[in-house]
Amino acid sequence: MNFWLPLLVLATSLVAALFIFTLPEERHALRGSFNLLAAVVKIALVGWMIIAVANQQTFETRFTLMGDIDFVLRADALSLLFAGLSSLLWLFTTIYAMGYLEGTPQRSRFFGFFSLCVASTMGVSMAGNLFTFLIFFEMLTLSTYPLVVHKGSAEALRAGRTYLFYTIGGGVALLVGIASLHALVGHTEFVETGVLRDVSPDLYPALTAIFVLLIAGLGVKAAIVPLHGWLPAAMVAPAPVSALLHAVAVVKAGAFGVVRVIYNVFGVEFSYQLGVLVPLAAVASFTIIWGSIQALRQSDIKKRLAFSTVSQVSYIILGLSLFGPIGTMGGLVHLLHQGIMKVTLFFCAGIFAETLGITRIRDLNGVGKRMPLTSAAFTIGAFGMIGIPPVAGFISKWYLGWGAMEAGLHWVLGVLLVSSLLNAAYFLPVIYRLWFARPAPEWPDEQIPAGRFETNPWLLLPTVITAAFSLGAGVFAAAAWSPLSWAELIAVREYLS
Amino acid sequence: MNLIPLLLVIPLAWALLSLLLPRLPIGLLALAGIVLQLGTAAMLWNNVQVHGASSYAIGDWVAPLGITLVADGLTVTLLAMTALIAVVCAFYAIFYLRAYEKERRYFWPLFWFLLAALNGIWLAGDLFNLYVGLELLTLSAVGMVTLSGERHALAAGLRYLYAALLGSLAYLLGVALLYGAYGTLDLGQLSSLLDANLMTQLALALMTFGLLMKTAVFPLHSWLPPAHGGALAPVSAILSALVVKSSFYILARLWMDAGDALMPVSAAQLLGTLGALAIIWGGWQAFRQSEIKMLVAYSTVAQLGYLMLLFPLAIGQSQQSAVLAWQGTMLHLLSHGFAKAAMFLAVGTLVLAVGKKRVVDMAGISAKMPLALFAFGLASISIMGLPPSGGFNAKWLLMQSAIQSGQWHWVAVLLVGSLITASYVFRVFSVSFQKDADPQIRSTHPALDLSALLLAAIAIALGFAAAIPVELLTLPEDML
Amino acid sequence: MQFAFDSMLGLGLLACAAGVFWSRDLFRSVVMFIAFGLLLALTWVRLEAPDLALAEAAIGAGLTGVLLLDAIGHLRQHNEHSPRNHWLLPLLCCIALALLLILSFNARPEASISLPQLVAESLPESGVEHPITAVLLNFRSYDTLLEIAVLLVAAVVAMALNDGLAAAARTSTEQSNRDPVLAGFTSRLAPVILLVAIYVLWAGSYMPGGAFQGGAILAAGLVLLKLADFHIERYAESLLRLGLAFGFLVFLAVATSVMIGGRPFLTYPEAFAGQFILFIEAVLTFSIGLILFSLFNQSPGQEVPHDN
Amino acid sequence: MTTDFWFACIGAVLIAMALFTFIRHTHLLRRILAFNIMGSGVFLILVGLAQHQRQTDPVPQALVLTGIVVAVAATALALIIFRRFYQLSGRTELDEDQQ
Repeated sequence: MNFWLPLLVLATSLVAALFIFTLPEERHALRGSFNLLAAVVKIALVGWMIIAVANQQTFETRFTLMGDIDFVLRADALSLLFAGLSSLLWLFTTIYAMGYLEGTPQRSRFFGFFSLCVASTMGVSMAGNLFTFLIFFEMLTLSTYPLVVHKGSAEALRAGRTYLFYTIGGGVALLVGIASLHALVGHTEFVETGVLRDVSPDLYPALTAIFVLLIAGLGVKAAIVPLHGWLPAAMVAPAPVSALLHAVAVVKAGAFGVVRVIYNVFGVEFSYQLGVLVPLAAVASFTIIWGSIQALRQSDIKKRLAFSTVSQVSYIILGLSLFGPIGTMGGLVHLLHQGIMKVTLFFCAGIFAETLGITRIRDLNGVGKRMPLTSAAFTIGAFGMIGIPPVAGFISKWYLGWGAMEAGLHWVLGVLLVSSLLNAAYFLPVIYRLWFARPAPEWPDEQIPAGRFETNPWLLLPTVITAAFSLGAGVFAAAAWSPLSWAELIAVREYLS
Repeated sequence: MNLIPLLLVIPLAWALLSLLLPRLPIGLLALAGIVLQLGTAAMLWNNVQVHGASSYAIGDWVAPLGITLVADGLTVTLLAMTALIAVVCAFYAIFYLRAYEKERRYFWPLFWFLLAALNGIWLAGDLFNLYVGLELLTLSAVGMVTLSGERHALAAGLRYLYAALLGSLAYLLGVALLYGAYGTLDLGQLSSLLDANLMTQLALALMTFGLLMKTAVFPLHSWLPPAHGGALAPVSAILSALVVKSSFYILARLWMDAGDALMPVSAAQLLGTLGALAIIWGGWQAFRQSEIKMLVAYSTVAQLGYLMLLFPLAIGQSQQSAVLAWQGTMLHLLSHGFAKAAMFLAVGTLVLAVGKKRVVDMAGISAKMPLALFAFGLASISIMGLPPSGGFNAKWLLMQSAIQSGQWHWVAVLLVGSLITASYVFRVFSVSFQKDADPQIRSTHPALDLSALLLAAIAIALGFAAAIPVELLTLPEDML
Repeated sequence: MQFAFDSMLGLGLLACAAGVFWSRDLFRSVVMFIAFGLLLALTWVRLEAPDLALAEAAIGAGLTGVLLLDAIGHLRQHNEHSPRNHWLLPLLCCIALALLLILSFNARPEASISLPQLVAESLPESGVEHPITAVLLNFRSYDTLLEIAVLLVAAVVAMALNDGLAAAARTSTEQSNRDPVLAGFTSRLAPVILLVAIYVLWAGSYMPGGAFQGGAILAAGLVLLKLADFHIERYAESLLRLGLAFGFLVFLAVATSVMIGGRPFLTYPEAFAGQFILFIEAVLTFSIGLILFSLFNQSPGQEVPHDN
Repeated sequence: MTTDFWFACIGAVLIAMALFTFIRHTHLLRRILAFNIMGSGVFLILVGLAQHQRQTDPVPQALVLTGIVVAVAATALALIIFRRFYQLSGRTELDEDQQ
């Protein structure tokens, strides 16, 4: 069974995608139920694997692709962290998307590519070597393009073109990096503490060049500053796409790739020895500050959240480049926390747009009275982003700061402080408008009247659940199955063995 | 009963059947014939895999007097590819030609003669036999291009015929010189006899020029786009996927079997530069085309450039990078065959449905023709060389070979090529996603989309199952 | 004396070729081309290749000349405007090519394999005495099979293009205003032509001749009949089409039927090799004659081209 | 300077002349003429070179016979397509070739 399980997880959404593609447009009920079934089955399988991996079992699918190159899917602690996050949030986003896309055309196409995206995210998380990782990384690009241009408007097509320009360029850089690494080392397997420990020093310049190429390729999707241009442009996509893909799947795939490269290819000790971690931390810090400043200047809610994502993802990369188990734990746990919180914020932004037709921040006055639950969820998410306890964001920032102290990089603490202040600077005014500003007499283009619920229940339910999750992840951080303990498990395996 | 001659007899027999008995249901007749041929090719493929290469003396006269047919790993893989693509194109043509009554009558005989010529070329081991095979291939291909009888098809056919005839004569002149020098026409014997003197070098240079002309490599490519762009969909699929590759196959056999020690490294680099120019020029032209079939035709010109990278990566380099280059080129030949055939079939269906030829007329068809567009998408993934596809594996092998032989400029060419390909492929996609345009389309038979999808799926499957063909594509013995 | 004749012949060839390329009027070019063909036939005799002389005269100069003259007949104006202006570069390339070729002729390694001896040794088993027919129809019979296929494809494409024409346009409107002199002359000559063709075919097994030369002569006879307004092809349209493919059909049938007996492809049973070859040659002559005639007959032309 | 070598050289010159015309002239009929003469040149080299200082060799002669038949098939096809093209367009050159 150990051979088939990773393949099965992948197959659930691949089969779902192919089945949904062939469904005629009007079969809404069948499509919806099939989607939910696939999501639930996936969560069950991933849960089963999490339990098994916790007590030292391993799952691996391996077959030779060509000569010395194998196609490997392996479920280890690190891959299940990302796989768990994606499969959990895919369920909520599917519910949200069904509500959001009520009555719009082309839904079979949308949900087909939606499942294809999650299949590639699963592939990215469970890839056992850089070659398989590249296969699913590029599949992610191809399956997200139709979602970005789903609306078909001229602006969406332009955003799609920029998205492609960045991601295919990144893909090319990644391909060159992996090809030269393969030529140098002979294989690109992910090994617990890295492959390159005992490499002769005269290869260091080549390895540094390869490291830069890999990080540049992954950095496009991880929205590191010079390469982040596509993320704000892609906000033109429908809300569920921005929520799951541009806040979680695509962006995290880039960050997850950086984790794999640093920990399982180069090995964190060797990267430190190679001297690439500190410049990476510098780039990440610059992105954090720059992203937050840009977020301040945005007047559109989704654009502000997009720039906030740009800076938040660099927290993960910052955590990874802090040489020490605590810093790594901070980075990994932030990967999870930021995912849950950002999804909540994007869900709320989607509800504001769908229900009251609000897309600009200054129209948010007094929305708290009209939609208390959504505003509460938004507030929890915002507090998490700023790092105010007890929301999950505080935990990850705490560990990041602690890790920085351990690694002796005191200026990183300064960066964390300044960025938290900036986060407060662009989130608190929104919260103030929500609760304390005087509401406009009536909502000009209100689409969904305030019935028993403040908005369409399909939209509200997932938002509230994810808000509860981000609160729970913060409060019960020390519990056995919390994201923090899982990150601890990974960090221990990475450093000790 | 040996299988090798069967692969020649079946197509020739079916050509006669479809010529003399037009009242028979030609389509079903053709399908039966091709399935038989696919079976033979499969059986031959597996017994070569088991027993290794085998040769067959026609008329029981051993070389150099008689003609021998050689079936090694590469030949058999190409035979299987030809049979597979021919099956799908025939299945597609049965439904596609319902809209073209006039062309139906003479499509099938020419189709079978073309297939016979292709099989003859893959199997041939004799230089003059290759010449007659190339002539049969050219004439039947020109016949199929001019089937519609309109003015642009005739002009394209004439341009194709003149270029091909000039190429054949240059090739024949090379054969004449080689025969004058060594007294034998058999490729196997020649590969042991050839030594570097002016006559041999000139002969090989002339043959290379002739074959480059017939493979439409960059400076000599102007005949390909009107011929492949203007022809009927199944015809342009077969032309781009198979016919253009046969002359490259001869070139590769010539240099890798016989003249590997003879080609100076500078000549190899020149061929590589021609390939690189083809990639860039073809891609740029494809990007600027307004008609969708011309776009795909220029994409063929670009993709043929990748094949030419075999020479700089294999000649004068280490043994390991030569093996990688050989496997990468042949895998690219295979996956481009499937992907380009799928692309032409998908585009043919779209043009048939929309009734107009330009890319902008395809606005909003993703709503109306999702399957055809999906097939086009899968095929373009392989053409672009993105994983998971056969094209990607081929690009990977070529890149490994370039890195190991330290020639980083070819790595840059590979990357620029895939970027340019992405630019003109996504031009089609962004047009097809426009929401406000809703084109009026004629209903087309689902079999058309299915055949395009099948071929595209094979190109993607090559991404996972590349190990099977790649082992068989071992380098010709004397190179090892 | 021989050298003088050869050099005269060679220079004559070059003069005719120059005439073909540089005369302004197309009609004069075609006539020079036919003269070139005849001189070339003489050259093949000088190179001890009588078969080729026959073939060149009948097919190269004869039939190609007829096709070209027929094509010229339908062009409205014969001379054409000046050729492309950049001529220096191509001139240099062509001269370089010629020099390179001639230079390479004497840089020739010693031939290690002598095919003529091999042909001479295995001539007895081939079933015919004439080496060229043995090579054509036994040792390299696969080449000849493909060559007949090439001819057939050309005929098929001609038919395809012609069927495209509206049926009305093809049938020539004028009634049979037969030119009495030509008709009389042709009706007496036709049987002789047929006899010569059959003789050339028959002689092929032991002296220069054979299927191709016989077929070409047959085709010449049929063309002559067509020009003299004996429209034989209208009577048996389908029979004519069967005739085109009949030669190839028989050749392929024989080639495959031997395989049933366990022999490799295209291997004639030793005892009857000669009879097999003669049978195949006879059918091929008939078929090649018809194909070459249909290539002449099918060429479109009656319709006056419209000026656009 | 045997007969075979002499005619092989003549063949080479013929090829050069024919190639030069093929490049310079765009009239389709003239190009067919050039193609035929180039073919004859190649055949002259094939037989002349093979029999230069050697006995008469039936194999190249058989090859040339096949070559002549193939050449006539190709020329006939070219002529038929040209005449059909001329009927439809009334022009004797391909479109891009015109000045």
